[in-house]
Amino acid sequence: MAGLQELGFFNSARSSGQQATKREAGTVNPGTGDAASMNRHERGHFGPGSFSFPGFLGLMLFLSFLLMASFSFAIAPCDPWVRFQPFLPPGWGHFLGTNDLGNDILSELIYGSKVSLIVGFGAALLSTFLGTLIGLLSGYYKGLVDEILMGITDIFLMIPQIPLIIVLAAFLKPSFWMVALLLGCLWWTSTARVIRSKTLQIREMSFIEGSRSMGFSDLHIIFSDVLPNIFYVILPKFLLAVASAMIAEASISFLGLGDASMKSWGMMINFAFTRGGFINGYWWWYLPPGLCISLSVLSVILMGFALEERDLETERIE
Amino acid sequence: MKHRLGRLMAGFILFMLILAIQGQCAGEVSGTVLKIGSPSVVKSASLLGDSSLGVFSHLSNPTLMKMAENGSIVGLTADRAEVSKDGMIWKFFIRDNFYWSDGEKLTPDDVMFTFNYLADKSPSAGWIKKTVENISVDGNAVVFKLNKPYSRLNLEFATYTILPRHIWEKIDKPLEYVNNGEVVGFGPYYISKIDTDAGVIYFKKNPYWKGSSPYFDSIEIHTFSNMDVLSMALEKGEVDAFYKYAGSYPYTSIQKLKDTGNFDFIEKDNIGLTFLAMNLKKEPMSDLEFRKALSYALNYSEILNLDALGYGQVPNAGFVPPSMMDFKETRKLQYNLSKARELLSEAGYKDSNGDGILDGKDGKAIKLTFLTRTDYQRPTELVIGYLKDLGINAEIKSVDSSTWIKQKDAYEYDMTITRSTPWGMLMHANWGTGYFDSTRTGEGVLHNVDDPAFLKLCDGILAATSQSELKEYAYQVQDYYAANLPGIALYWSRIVTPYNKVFTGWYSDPLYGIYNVDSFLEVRKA
Amino acid sequence: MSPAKKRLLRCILALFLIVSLNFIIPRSMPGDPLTNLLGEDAYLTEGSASELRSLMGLDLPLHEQYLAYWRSILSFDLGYSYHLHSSVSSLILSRMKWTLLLAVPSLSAGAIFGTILGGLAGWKRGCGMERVNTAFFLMIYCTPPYFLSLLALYLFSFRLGLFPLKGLYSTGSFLDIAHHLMLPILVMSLFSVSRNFMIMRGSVLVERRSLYAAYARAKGLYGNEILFRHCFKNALLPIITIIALDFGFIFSGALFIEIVFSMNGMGNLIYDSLLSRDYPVLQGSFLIVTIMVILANLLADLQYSRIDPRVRWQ
Amino acid sequence: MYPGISPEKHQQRRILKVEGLSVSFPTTLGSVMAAQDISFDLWEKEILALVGETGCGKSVLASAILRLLPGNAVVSGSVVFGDRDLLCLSEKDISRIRGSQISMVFQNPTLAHNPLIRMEDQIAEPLCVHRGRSKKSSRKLAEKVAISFGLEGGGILKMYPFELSGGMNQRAMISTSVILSPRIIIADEPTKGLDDALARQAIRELSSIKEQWGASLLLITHDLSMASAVSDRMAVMYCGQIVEIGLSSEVFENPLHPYSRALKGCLPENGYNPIPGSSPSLIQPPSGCRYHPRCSQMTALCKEAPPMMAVAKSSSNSKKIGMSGCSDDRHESCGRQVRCWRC
Amino acid sequence: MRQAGEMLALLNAEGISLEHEQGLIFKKRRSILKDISMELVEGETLGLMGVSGSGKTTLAKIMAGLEHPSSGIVSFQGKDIRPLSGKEYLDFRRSVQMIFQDPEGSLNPRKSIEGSIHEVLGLLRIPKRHWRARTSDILNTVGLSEELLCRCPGQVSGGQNQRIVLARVLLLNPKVMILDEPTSALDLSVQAYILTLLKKLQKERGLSYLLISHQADVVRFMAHEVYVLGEGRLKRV
Repeated sequence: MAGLQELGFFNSARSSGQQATKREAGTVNPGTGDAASMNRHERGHFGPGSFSFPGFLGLMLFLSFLLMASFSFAIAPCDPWVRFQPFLPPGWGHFLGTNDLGNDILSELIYGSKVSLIVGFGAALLSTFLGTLIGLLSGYYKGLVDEILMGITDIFLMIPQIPLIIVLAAFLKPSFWMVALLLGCLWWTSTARVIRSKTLQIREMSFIEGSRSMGFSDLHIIFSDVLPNIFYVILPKFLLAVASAMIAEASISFLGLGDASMKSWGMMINFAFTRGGFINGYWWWYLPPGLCISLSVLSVILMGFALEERDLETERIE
Repeated sequence: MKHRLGRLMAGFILFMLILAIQGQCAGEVSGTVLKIGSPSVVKSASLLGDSSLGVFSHLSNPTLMKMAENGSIVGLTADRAEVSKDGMIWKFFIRDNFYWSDGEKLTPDDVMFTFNYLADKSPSAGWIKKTVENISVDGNAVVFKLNKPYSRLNLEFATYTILPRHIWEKIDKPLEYVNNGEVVGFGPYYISKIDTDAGVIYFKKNPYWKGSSPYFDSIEIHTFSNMDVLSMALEKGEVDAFYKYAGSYPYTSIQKLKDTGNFDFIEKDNIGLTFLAMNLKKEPMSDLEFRKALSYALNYSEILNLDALGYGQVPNAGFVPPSMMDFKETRKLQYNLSKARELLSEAGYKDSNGDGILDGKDGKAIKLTFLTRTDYQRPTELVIGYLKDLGINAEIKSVDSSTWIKQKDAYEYDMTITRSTPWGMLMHANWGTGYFDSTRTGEGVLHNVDDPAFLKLCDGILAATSQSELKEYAYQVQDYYAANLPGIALYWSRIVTPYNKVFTGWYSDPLYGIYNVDSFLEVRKA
Repeated sequence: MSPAKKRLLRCILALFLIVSLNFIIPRSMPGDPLTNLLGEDAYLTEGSASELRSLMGLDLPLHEQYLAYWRSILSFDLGYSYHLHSSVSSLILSRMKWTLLLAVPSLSAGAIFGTILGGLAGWKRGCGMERVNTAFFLMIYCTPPYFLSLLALYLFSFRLGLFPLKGLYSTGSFLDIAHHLMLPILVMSLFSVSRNFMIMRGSVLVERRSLYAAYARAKGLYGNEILFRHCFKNALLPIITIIALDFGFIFSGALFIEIVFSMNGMGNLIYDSLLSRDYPVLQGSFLIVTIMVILANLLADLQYSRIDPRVRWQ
Repeated sequence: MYPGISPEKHQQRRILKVEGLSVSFPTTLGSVMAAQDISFDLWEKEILALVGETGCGKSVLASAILRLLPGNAVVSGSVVFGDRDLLCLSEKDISRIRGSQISMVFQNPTLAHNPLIRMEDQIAEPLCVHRGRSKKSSRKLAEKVAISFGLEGGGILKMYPFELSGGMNQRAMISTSVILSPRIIIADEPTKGLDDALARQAIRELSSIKEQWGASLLLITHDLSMASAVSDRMAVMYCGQIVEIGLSSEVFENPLHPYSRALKGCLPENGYNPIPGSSPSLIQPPSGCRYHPRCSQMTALCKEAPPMMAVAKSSSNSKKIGMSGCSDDRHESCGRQVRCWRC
Repeated sequence: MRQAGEMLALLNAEGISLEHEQGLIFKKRRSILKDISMELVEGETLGLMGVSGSGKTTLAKIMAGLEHPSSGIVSFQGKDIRPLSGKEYLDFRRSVQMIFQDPEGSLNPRKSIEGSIHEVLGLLRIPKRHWRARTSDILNTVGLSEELLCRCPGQVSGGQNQRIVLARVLLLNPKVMILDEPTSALDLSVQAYILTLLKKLQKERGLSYLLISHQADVVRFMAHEVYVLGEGRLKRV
C-alpha cells in the first residue's frame, strides 16, 4: 500500500498529518468547512484518511489497458487479421462482432491499445523530457538563457499544433512513430513553462543557495536538489501529455493520416465511419474503440488529477 | 448567481428548441422539386474548374454526343456524327431546336467556339490543340479536321459540355471564373444558383426548352461531404435519389435502404474496376509464369464479397468488364491455391530452406513491397494475406496519393492496387489500355507495359476507322490481357443507384449513370 | 523591456517562424517542390510546368525566393489553388466567416459556462451535484471531438430529427442559419466548456486555499459569495492565458466538427486540401489559423492586463 | 505599562466563554490534539493575550472560535458568545457573526488581501456584505475608518494591496476588522514578519482599538514581552493546553508555571537562556504534565495530568489588583490559574 | 580602531557597489549598495543591522561570493575572490559559508536528514566507512540525537532544522560564517538555544561571523562590532 500512498491515493491524510505535527494546522479552509463536512470527516469515508477514489479508479483502468496492450496476444480471442464472416453482430463467437473484413472487433480492440499507449507514452516521454530539460535550465540559470528558451517556448505555444501536425503529416509518411515524434516535439511547451516557474520558486529557496555556497556543482544541484522537488509537478504533467497525445493520435488516424499497417482505435473508427458502420448502426464497431479512447484518456487524466490534487494538498504545507 | 446561471441555461435550451421546431416547419417547400443527393462536393462555382460541377452541368449544358446503353456513341446536341474514310475529318450535325436559357438560339458557332475555347484555355483539353487542325462550321454541321486519324473523337465529345459563345467569349480565364448565380444553359434545365456554402446546386426549367417538357419545376443537387449523412438524408426523404459519377452507393448501406421499403435501385455493371497492378520491370513480376500463378492465388469471390459485398462478379483474365463495348469472353479467373503452387514450383520458385517462404530465381527469399493508398487498404490487406498463403512475404508500404504517384512513376514498387474510372477505361485507345501503355504518363497511369505488340495494338485502335476494325482490335487487346496479365482485375463491380420509389422513369447510361438528359426528361412522381 | 512589449515581440517572432516554416516545408520535403507547392491534382503539361516554375520563381536562388515569398505574404497573396481554381486568400476569406460563426459563439459559451460551472465545481468540491458535473465534463474532455460530433449528429439529427443533417443553411434566413449551426455550436460549446471547466476547477481549487479567501470567510462572506466576490476573478487570471493558448486546440476541434457536420468552413477546406494534397490551400489555411491563434493570444494578454493590476503596475 | 485593573472593570460583562474546547485532526499517524480542554473567558473591553511557541495550538484555537478550521478538524466543547454556542450554529448563522460581531486580523496582511481588488473596496466589504450597503456609500465610511488608522493621502485607498507596504496592509486589515464595530477582535500574530518598528506601530494601533471602538481583543502571539506590554490578561499555552492564565503583569513578573518561567528566561534581557529539549509532538504528547520531560523541577507527581488550579492569592497580590470585590464566578476567571501540581 | 596587521582580516570588502539595471533599451539604474567597505576579523562577530529592503541579504550574498557586485572587490585572505580557481577557489568556497533565515527552506525537503549530511560528506570525498562516525560526531556538536536522521526536514522542528543546517556547514570546517537572520523565524526559546550554540562554536573553533539581523537584541548579544545599513551605505554604530 506504500506504493499507492506515494502515488497520492491517500493524499489529505498524509499531508494533514505532516501539517498538524509541524505547525498549527493550517488556519483555515475557506471552502465549505461547515458542520456537515465536519461530520463527514469525523466519520471518515474510505478508511482512515481521505482515499482518492477517482485516482484509484484511474490506476485500475490504466493497469487494465496496460495489461491489454502488453499481453494482447494472450488476451485477444483471435488474431485480429484473421477473417471470419463480415458484419457479424455481437454474439457468442465474437463478443463484439466482426467488421467489414470479418476481423474480430474485440481482438482488434485489444491489439489497438498498443498503438494508443505507445503513441501516448512515446510522445509524452519525449515532450516531458524536453520540457523538463528546458524548464530546468531556463529556471535555474535565469537571465539570457531564460529569455531565449522561454521566448522559444512562447513561440511554440502559440503555434496551433493539430493543424501543424496535419500539415506535416500530409507531407510526411504516415506512421505512428512519426506521430509520436511530432507530438513529442510540439508538446513540451506547457511542461517547460510549469517546470520553469517551479524551478524559479525552488531556486529561490535557501537550500539551493546553501548548496551553491558549499561548492556543489550546478549539475548536482539541478539533478539532486531541484529535480526531486519538482518531480511531483512533472508526473501529472506527463500524464496529461499522455492523454492529449492519445486523443491526437485518434484524431489523426480518423483523418486517415494514421498508420495503415497497425490496428489502432482511431483507425477502427475511421473504417467504421468510412465503411458504413455508423449509418448501419453497427454500434459494436465504432462505440468500443471510441469508449476505449475515452476511457484510456480518462484513466490517465484521473491519475494525473489525483497527483495534482495531492500537490495542492502539500502546497499548503510548503 | 446560480439562479442566474440556471435561467441563462434554460433560456439557451428554449432558444434551441424553438429553432429546432422552426427549422422543421421551414423544411417544407412548395412546387415540384426533385432533389438528388451526391457525395461529389462542388468546391468552387467554377463551371470548367470544378470537376464535380462539370459533371452536374451536363443537365444544363449537354454534351455533343452521349453513350447509349450498349456502349455505342450516339448523338445528343449533335444529331449524328460522320467520319471520313481516312478518319481525318469528323462532321457533327447540330440539332436545330436548342435555345439558351436567355432566349438565344444554340448555333453550330457555339459548338465551334466551345472547342476552340477549351483547346485554348483548358489544360485538360490540351489534346484538342495537338490533334485537331482546325474547326469550321458547315451549314448546321461543325467540321473537325484532324492531323492524324482519331477514332475516339466522338467518345471524347461525350464528355465536354457546350458553352454559349455570347457569354463565354468575354471570360478570359475560364478556370478561375466563378459564377454563383445563373449559368446560361440550353438543356431542359439551367443552373439558377450554385450555393457552395449550403452545398446545393439549383436547377430551373429552361423556359426556351423545345423538347418534351420535364416533370419537375426545379431540380436540386444536394452535395454531402459525409457519405453517412447523405445516407441519412436519403433515408429521411430529404433527398430523393443518389448520384455519384462512376461510383456506387456504398454497398454497406444498401441493405439499410432496402429495409425501409421506400427505395428502388438501379444496378448497372461498372465500366471501371479495381485491379492489382504489377511492376513488370522487376523480378519476379516480370515472369509471366509467376503472374499466372498469382492469378490463381487470389480468392476473387472473397474480395468481391468483402470489398463490394457481392455487388459484382468475379472477373475474367481479359480484364475488360462485359459492360464495355466489344467485350470478349476470356478465361474466368479462379481461385485455386494448389494450382498456383504447382505453377510456381514448375516455374522454379521453391522453398529451399523449408521456412515456408518461397525463393526467387536468384535463390533469395522473395520479399515484395506492396505500395498502397489509404483508399485501398482493405483489398491490400486481403491480397497480402493470399500472398502469404502462397509463401510470399509482402510488406505494406502505406503512402499518401502524392507519394504513390511519385513512387509508381519511378517504378519503386512491386505491386499495388488501384482502380479505374469509366472514363479511365475509355481514354487513350479504350479498353483500359491507357493504364498500361508505357508511352503515356499521368496521375493514375501505370505505364508498365512496353511490349511492342501491345503498343502496336494501341496505335491500331487509335487509327481505326471502322467499327469492325475496332472490334477486331478490342478482341486482340483482351486476349493480350488474358495471356500476359499486366494487371489482374480483382472484381467487376456494379454501380448501385438508389432512388425513392415515389419517383420513376430513371434511365442510366454506362458513362454518366442516371445523370443524363434523358433521365431527367422521364423522371416523374408516381 | 516591459512584459507587454516582450510578448508582442514574441508574437511577431512566432508569426515569422510560422511563415518561414511554411516556406521551408514544401521545399525541404522529398519530391518536386513544384508538386509540393501546387498540389498534385494540378493538371500540367511539361511546358506549362516549366513556365510555372519560373513564374513562381522556383528557379531563383533560395534567398530571393524567400524574399519574394515574404513580399507576397505581406500583400496577402497566399498563392493559387490549382485544385479549387481560385486564389487561396479569397478561398480562405469566404470560408473563414463560417468557421468564425461556429467558433465565436461556441468559444464564448464555452468561456462563460465553463468558467462558472468549473468555478462552482472547484468551490464545492465533493458535493453531489458538482461531482456529477465534474464526471460529465471529464468524460466529454476525454472524448475526441469528432467522435462526440458523430454521436451527436447520429442522435439528434438522425434519430430525433431535431436538426438538419448538413450544411450551413437552406434558405439563408437568420433563423435558418441558426438552426443549421445550432447542433455544431452545441457540440463545440460542450467541448469548449469541458476544457474550460477542467481548467477553472483546478484554478479555483488553488485559489480557495489562498489566504485572502480565508480572510474573506473571516469577514463574514458566506458560501458562494466568497467565490464570486473574490476567488472567481483571481482564478480567471491564469485561465485567460490558458484559454488563449487553448484556442488553437479548440480551434482544431472546430475543424473536426466542421468535417463531421459538412460545414463549408476552414475545417473542411483543410480536410479537402489534405485529401487532395492541395498544398497551397493547406499552407495558407495553416498560416491564417496561426495568425488567429496569435491574435487571440494578444487579445488575452490585453485582457489580462486589464484585469490584473499587477501587470499594469510593472 | 498597564496599571492593573481599573475600578470600572467590575461592571464589565463577560462576552465570550470558551469551555472545554478541544480540537483534533485525524491522521493516519494518529489523532493530532491541536488544542485540549481549553477554557477561558473574555470580558468586555479587555485585551487577552494568548502566548505560546510555534505549534502549541494557539492559532487553531483562534480559528476554532470562529469556526474557520479545515473540514477535517474535530471540535468539541463550547464557545458561548452572547447566549449562543458558536459551535452549534449553522454555517450561515456563523457567517453573520464573523466580521460583524467577531472579526479577525490575520498574520501576513499582504497575502490576506485580494490582490485584484482596490483597498477601499476590501475595507468596505463587510459593510456591503453585512449591512447590504451599496459599494459607493460604504466606501465613504471605509475612508473615514482608514484615515483614523493613518491611511490617508496619495490615493492609498485606490491602490491595490501589492502596491502597499506590509505595515499599510496591516493597517488596512485592522480598519476592515473594526469597520462594523465588532464586539471581539481576534488578532493572530499581527506582528509576524514585520520589522521591529512596524511591529511596534501595529501593536499601538491594536491596543487603541479597545479604547476607540470598545471592542475586546484576543491577541495571539509568541512574543512574551509584547504581550505583557499590551494585554490586560495573559494566557500561556504549551502543547495544546493553557498552562497559566492571569493578569499580564502578574504572569510576566512572577510566572508560576515552570514553562512560563523558562520562557521568560529566554528573553534577551534575561540573557537568552534556552529551554532544554524540544517541543513535543502533538500526536503523542507526553502523559501527565506535558512539560514534565523538559521541566527542571519534575517530581513523580508530574507523570499525572494536572488540572487547571486557581492560585491562592497572596495578600500582596490581592491588594495590588483589588480582587476582593470579585464575585465567585468572576473570581474564578479573573484569578490566576496554573496547570501545575507544584503551584 | 584596530592596528593594521594586528589581526588577520579574513574577509575583506572594498568599495562595493551594486546597481540593478532595468529595461533592455532604455536602461534605468537603481543603486542598491554604495561604496561599502568592511573587514571580518578572525574569531570576531560583525553585526549588520538595517530595515527590511535595505539590501542586507544582497550584501551577505556578495560577501559569500554567491553574487557579484557591479564594482568593488571582495577578498578572502587578501586575495580577490572573483578570479580564484582550482584549489584556491575550493578553499574559499568551503571556508565561507552562509546560514539562512528560513530554517525550513534551508534543507532539501525531499532528502532525509541523513541524505543531506551524507551529501556533504560525499562532497568532501570522505571514505564511506567514516560516514557514520562523522555524522554522529557532528550531530553531537550541535546537540541533536541520531534518531532524527531518517526523518525529512518537514518532520522536524524549525530549531532542529537550523541545527542540521549548522551541522552540514560545520562539516566543511569553515572559517567565516555569514548568518542571515539566523533566528528571526524561530521561537524565543529556540532562538536562545541557537544563539548560545553559535557563541559556543565561535569560542571553540575561532569562527568569524557576519551576523545580519533586524533585531537589535540579537546583534547586541552576539556582535563585537555593529554596523547599520541604510540607503545603501554602511554606518558604524
